[in-house]
Amino acid sequence: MKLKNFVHYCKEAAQGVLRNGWMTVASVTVMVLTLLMLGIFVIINLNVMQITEEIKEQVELIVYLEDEADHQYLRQQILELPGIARLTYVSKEEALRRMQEELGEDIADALEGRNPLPASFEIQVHDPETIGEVADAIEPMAGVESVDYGKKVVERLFEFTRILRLFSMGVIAVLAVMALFLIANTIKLTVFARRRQIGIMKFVGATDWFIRWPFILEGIFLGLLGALTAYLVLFYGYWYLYAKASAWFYQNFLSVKLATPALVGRELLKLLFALGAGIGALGSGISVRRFLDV
Amino acid sequence: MKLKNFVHYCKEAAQGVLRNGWMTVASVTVMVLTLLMLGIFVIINLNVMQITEEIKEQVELIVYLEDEADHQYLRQQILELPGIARLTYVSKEEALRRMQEELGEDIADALEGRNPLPASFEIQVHDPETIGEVADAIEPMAGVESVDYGKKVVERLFEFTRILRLFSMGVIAVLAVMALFLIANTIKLTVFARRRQIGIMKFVGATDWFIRWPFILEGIFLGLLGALTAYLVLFYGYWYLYAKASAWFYQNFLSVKLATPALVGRELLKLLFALGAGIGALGSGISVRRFLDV
Amino acid sequence: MISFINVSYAYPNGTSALHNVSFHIDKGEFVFLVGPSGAGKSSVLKLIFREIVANSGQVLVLQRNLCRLRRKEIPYLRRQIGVVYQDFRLLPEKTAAENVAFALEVIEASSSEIKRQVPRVLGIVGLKGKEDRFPHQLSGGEQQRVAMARALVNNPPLLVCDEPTGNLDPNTSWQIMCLLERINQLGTTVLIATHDKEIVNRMGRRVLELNNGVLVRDDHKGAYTHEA
Amino acid sequence: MISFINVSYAYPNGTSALHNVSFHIDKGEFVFLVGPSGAGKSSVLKLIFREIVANSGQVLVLQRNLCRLRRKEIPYLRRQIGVVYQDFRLLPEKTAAENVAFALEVIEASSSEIKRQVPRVLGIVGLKGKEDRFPHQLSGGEQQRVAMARALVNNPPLLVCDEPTGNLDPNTSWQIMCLLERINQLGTTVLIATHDKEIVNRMGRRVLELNNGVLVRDDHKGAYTHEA
Ligand SMILES: Nc1ncnc2c1ncn2[C@@H]1O[C@H](COP(=O)(O)OP(=O)(O)OP(=O)(O)O)[C@@H](O)[C@H]1O
Ligand SMILES: Nc1ncnc2c1ncn2[C@@H]1O[C@H](COP(=O)(O)OP(=O)(O)OP(=O)(O)O)[C@@H](O)[C@H]1O
Ligand SMILES: [Mg+2]
Ligand SMILES: [Mg+2]
Repeated sequence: MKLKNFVHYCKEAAQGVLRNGWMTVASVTVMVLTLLMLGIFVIINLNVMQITEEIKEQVELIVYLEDEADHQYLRQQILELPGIARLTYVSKEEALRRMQEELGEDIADALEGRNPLPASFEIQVHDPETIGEVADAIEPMAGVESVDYGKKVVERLFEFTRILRLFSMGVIAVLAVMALFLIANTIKLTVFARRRQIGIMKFVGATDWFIRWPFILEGIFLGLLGALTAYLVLFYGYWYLYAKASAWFYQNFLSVKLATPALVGRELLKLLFALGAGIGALGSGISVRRFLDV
Repeated sequence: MKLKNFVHYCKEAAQGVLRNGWMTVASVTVMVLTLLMLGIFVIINLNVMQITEEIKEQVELIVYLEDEADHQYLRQQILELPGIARLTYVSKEEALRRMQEELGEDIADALEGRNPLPASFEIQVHDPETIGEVADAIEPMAGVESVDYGKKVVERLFEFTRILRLFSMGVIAVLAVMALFLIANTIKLTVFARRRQIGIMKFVGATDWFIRWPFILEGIFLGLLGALTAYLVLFYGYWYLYAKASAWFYQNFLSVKLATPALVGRELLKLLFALGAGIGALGSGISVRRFLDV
Repeated sequence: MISFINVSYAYPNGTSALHNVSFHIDKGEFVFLVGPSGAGKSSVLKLIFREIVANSGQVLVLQRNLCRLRRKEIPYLRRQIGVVYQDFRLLPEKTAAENVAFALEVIEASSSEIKRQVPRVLGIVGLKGKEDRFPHQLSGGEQQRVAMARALVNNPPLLVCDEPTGNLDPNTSWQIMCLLERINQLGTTVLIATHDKEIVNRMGRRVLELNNGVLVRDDHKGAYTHEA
Repeated sequence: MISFINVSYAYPNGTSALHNVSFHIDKGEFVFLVGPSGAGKSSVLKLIFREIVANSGQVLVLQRNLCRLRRKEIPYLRRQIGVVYQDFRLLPEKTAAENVAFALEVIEASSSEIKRQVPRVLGIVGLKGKEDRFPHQLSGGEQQRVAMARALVNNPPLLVCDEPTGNLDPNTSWQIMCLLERINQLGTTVLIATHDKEIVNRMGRRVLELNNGVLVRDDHKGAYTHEA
């Protein structure tokens, strides 16, 4: 494509956009709305990803110690294992205090000063999925009475979050494909409205690509315009909501944080612009083809 | 509208659909995809509604009894309160057995045969939101030591589910409006492609409504076709997924049930057909208007 | 039937098309409107079927003052005027027969009436056998005759033709003219904008000549050019 | 330049438009194609610029066998043929000047060339001052002259005009004809399908007559009708 032609194509594309003002508005609107719908899903999806990840992070491994164990030495041993993120020691006294808090003074009275509860380590690992392996490595250590991480509950939680993530990704994929076809079909309609003109250009001796390029550029432009609009609405909308809601959410829901606007912005940017401009260009290029055969 | 005219309008609408085959396909595709996107959200929303409702149902009120209380009489008294769904008696022995199970034999040994735990009633109410009132009504009764329903946790849960529901409804509302504009804009484009014809009809002496009715009928038809297609895909898709996933879901996630296909089907039917046919008709009618002024 | 009183018109882009045009056409007249390309012939016709509205002056058509005509009444005016448009204005998605039938459908003619009239007028303009063709499947002259058929089909009291023989050979043109003359004899007022010198001269009817938007001649029993 | 050898053509819907048509037009000739409406004139022209392809027989244009022309080569054929279409085929979203310029843009003429040529040809056809009008803002005859300007602008070796004066008054028509004759004298081959009896007779050039898809006459120095 020579520079001169490129200038011509841009000029033609600009004419197409401006002189079909009404149609341009309608098709950009469709594009914006489609990308907004998709974007809303993407935001929800990103938050599902983030929240499930954070919930998983909160999974804990509890190591109960024998009364006579050397907890200093054991701590060192455990910290040498790979992937340990945090380790807290809970003494027998602390354990009793906690039980009293939970069950009331009656129990403590009934125990009459004895303390049957073991001391323990509370451990968090870097990759929650490896918690089972870490537990297996700790169990045989000397001074360890038992290891507990709610195997069944944790496995279920992992299974559940896995399914939730898969589902969420699946929905996004399906929606992205839908958005793709939606935009392509809209572009089709705008090309359809100008099918006669495409024929006339052919009759004046224009080659297929000479006709196609302006439509492709127009498609890219409409796509970018649609993507930009959708991006701005979604990004600033999310930003606003995040500022309002994230603190409340953190307090009220298991200390989980929402996806940050920065992350959401980055992901939306990639997806919306790729979809908008890509489908705009492809949709135009392919739709024009149908009317080139004269 | 006379019957004869109605026949004419239908004939014209049918011609519009058939003779613009390519355009019909493109616009129905847009409509189907839009409604599918919306429908997916609706399904997710219905499940969020259902699941939050069910989680709330699982909220329990625990009434601890004084050791000397007459639990038969108290049960009668409580059951006379409005809105009680289920009441289970947990004796002192049962309570001890449960604690042993949870904390191990060490504790039982340490207690040396004494039982400091109180007997209790576990109560579920019909409308979980009223649990606070029920608790307040039970507390002053003779023989009741204390009443506990995890006030703070339950309030948080209710707050959380309320926000989740509001958010979900909000998203649906926003999406429905978007779908509305999306479909309307697509219809606009199909009308735009035929703007010259509308003018010609006016020049032959057709009144506005004579031109408009076929477009409206066409819009309704395209809308119904789009809605029907989207409905069938969503309903059978959900049915299939439900059959596959609901049992797993029930087992793995807090004994919560998914929304039934029947419920989902009913809701989708209302929404999709109203949107499809309604917007189809309105969109056509309004878009035509713009080209009637000749 | 038609009165123009000091009519001026300029298109929205500022092009002045008619200046101070006045003439009167009685019921039953047969009038040619001639003039060079761009003189304003089509603009006069557009004023008559109210595609455009005069900027100043009065246009009276079929007892209506078109400057005061309400939007709702426009279709009823147009139903009484058969128009052959210079650019045909056929509905591209309808066959020849359907295009003609449409003019009857808008006046809510019975379907038996439609079934009888449509083939009849298509036959008269020489399109028997081409009823089911779409406009793009017809030659230029055939399209023009479909437009003629559509203008005639509901027997309007006023017939307005813009260049109705521009795409027709002299023979067919002459046949169409004879047809218009017959219709005129049955009482229909006919106004024809045309460039066809031969026909205008041969018919020897009233001629209005426009030039540059000004009415320069109004000749009863006139010819295409002043000198002729 | 143009050879038809036993060419027959039927449209996809089955309408047979041409039967066994043969003729030969040399470089530099000036030929009229006449015949009643629906005779097949436009079909002959469509075969020349390859809107349609002959069902049987050979069409040779500008040293190319159009029956074997590859799809990719069609635009390069069309750039060498200036065509005035019966239905004008102007781009509705482009002004008169832009429509004419487009024919130069497709052959990648320099923008200075475009700036010089476009006003010149528009001036020649008498549209000075109307360069920036859109087609719908022009009268029928003006649109036709824009189409003529577009056909002329890149000096094609072959000029094909379908009813180029159908919407023009006799004076303007004659001017256009004189223009075409001048162009012809500079070496361009010209083929004109027309109904304009007077012009054909006055020019006294070669006449091909079609009737019902059959070539019935090929008269060097002919007239519109056989008898004349
Ligand atoms: N829609 C429009 N907008 C602006 N100017 C217009 C429009 N239509 C016509 N004109 C201009 O108005 C003048 C008169 O046009 P009109 O169509 O009445 O001419 P005409 O006599 O019918 O010519 P022709 O014989 O070529 O059809 C011309 O100069 C033309 O350029
Ligand atoms: N696209 C088409 N499909 C089917 N039939 C067609 C098509 N175009 C033209 N015809 C038919 O082919 C025949 C020849 O048409 P053509 O356009 O060549 O006539 P013409 O000589 O140019 O007539 P006119 O002077 O009226 O323009 C006519 O009978 C016409 O009805
Ligand atoms: Mg005119
Ligand atoms: Mg023709």
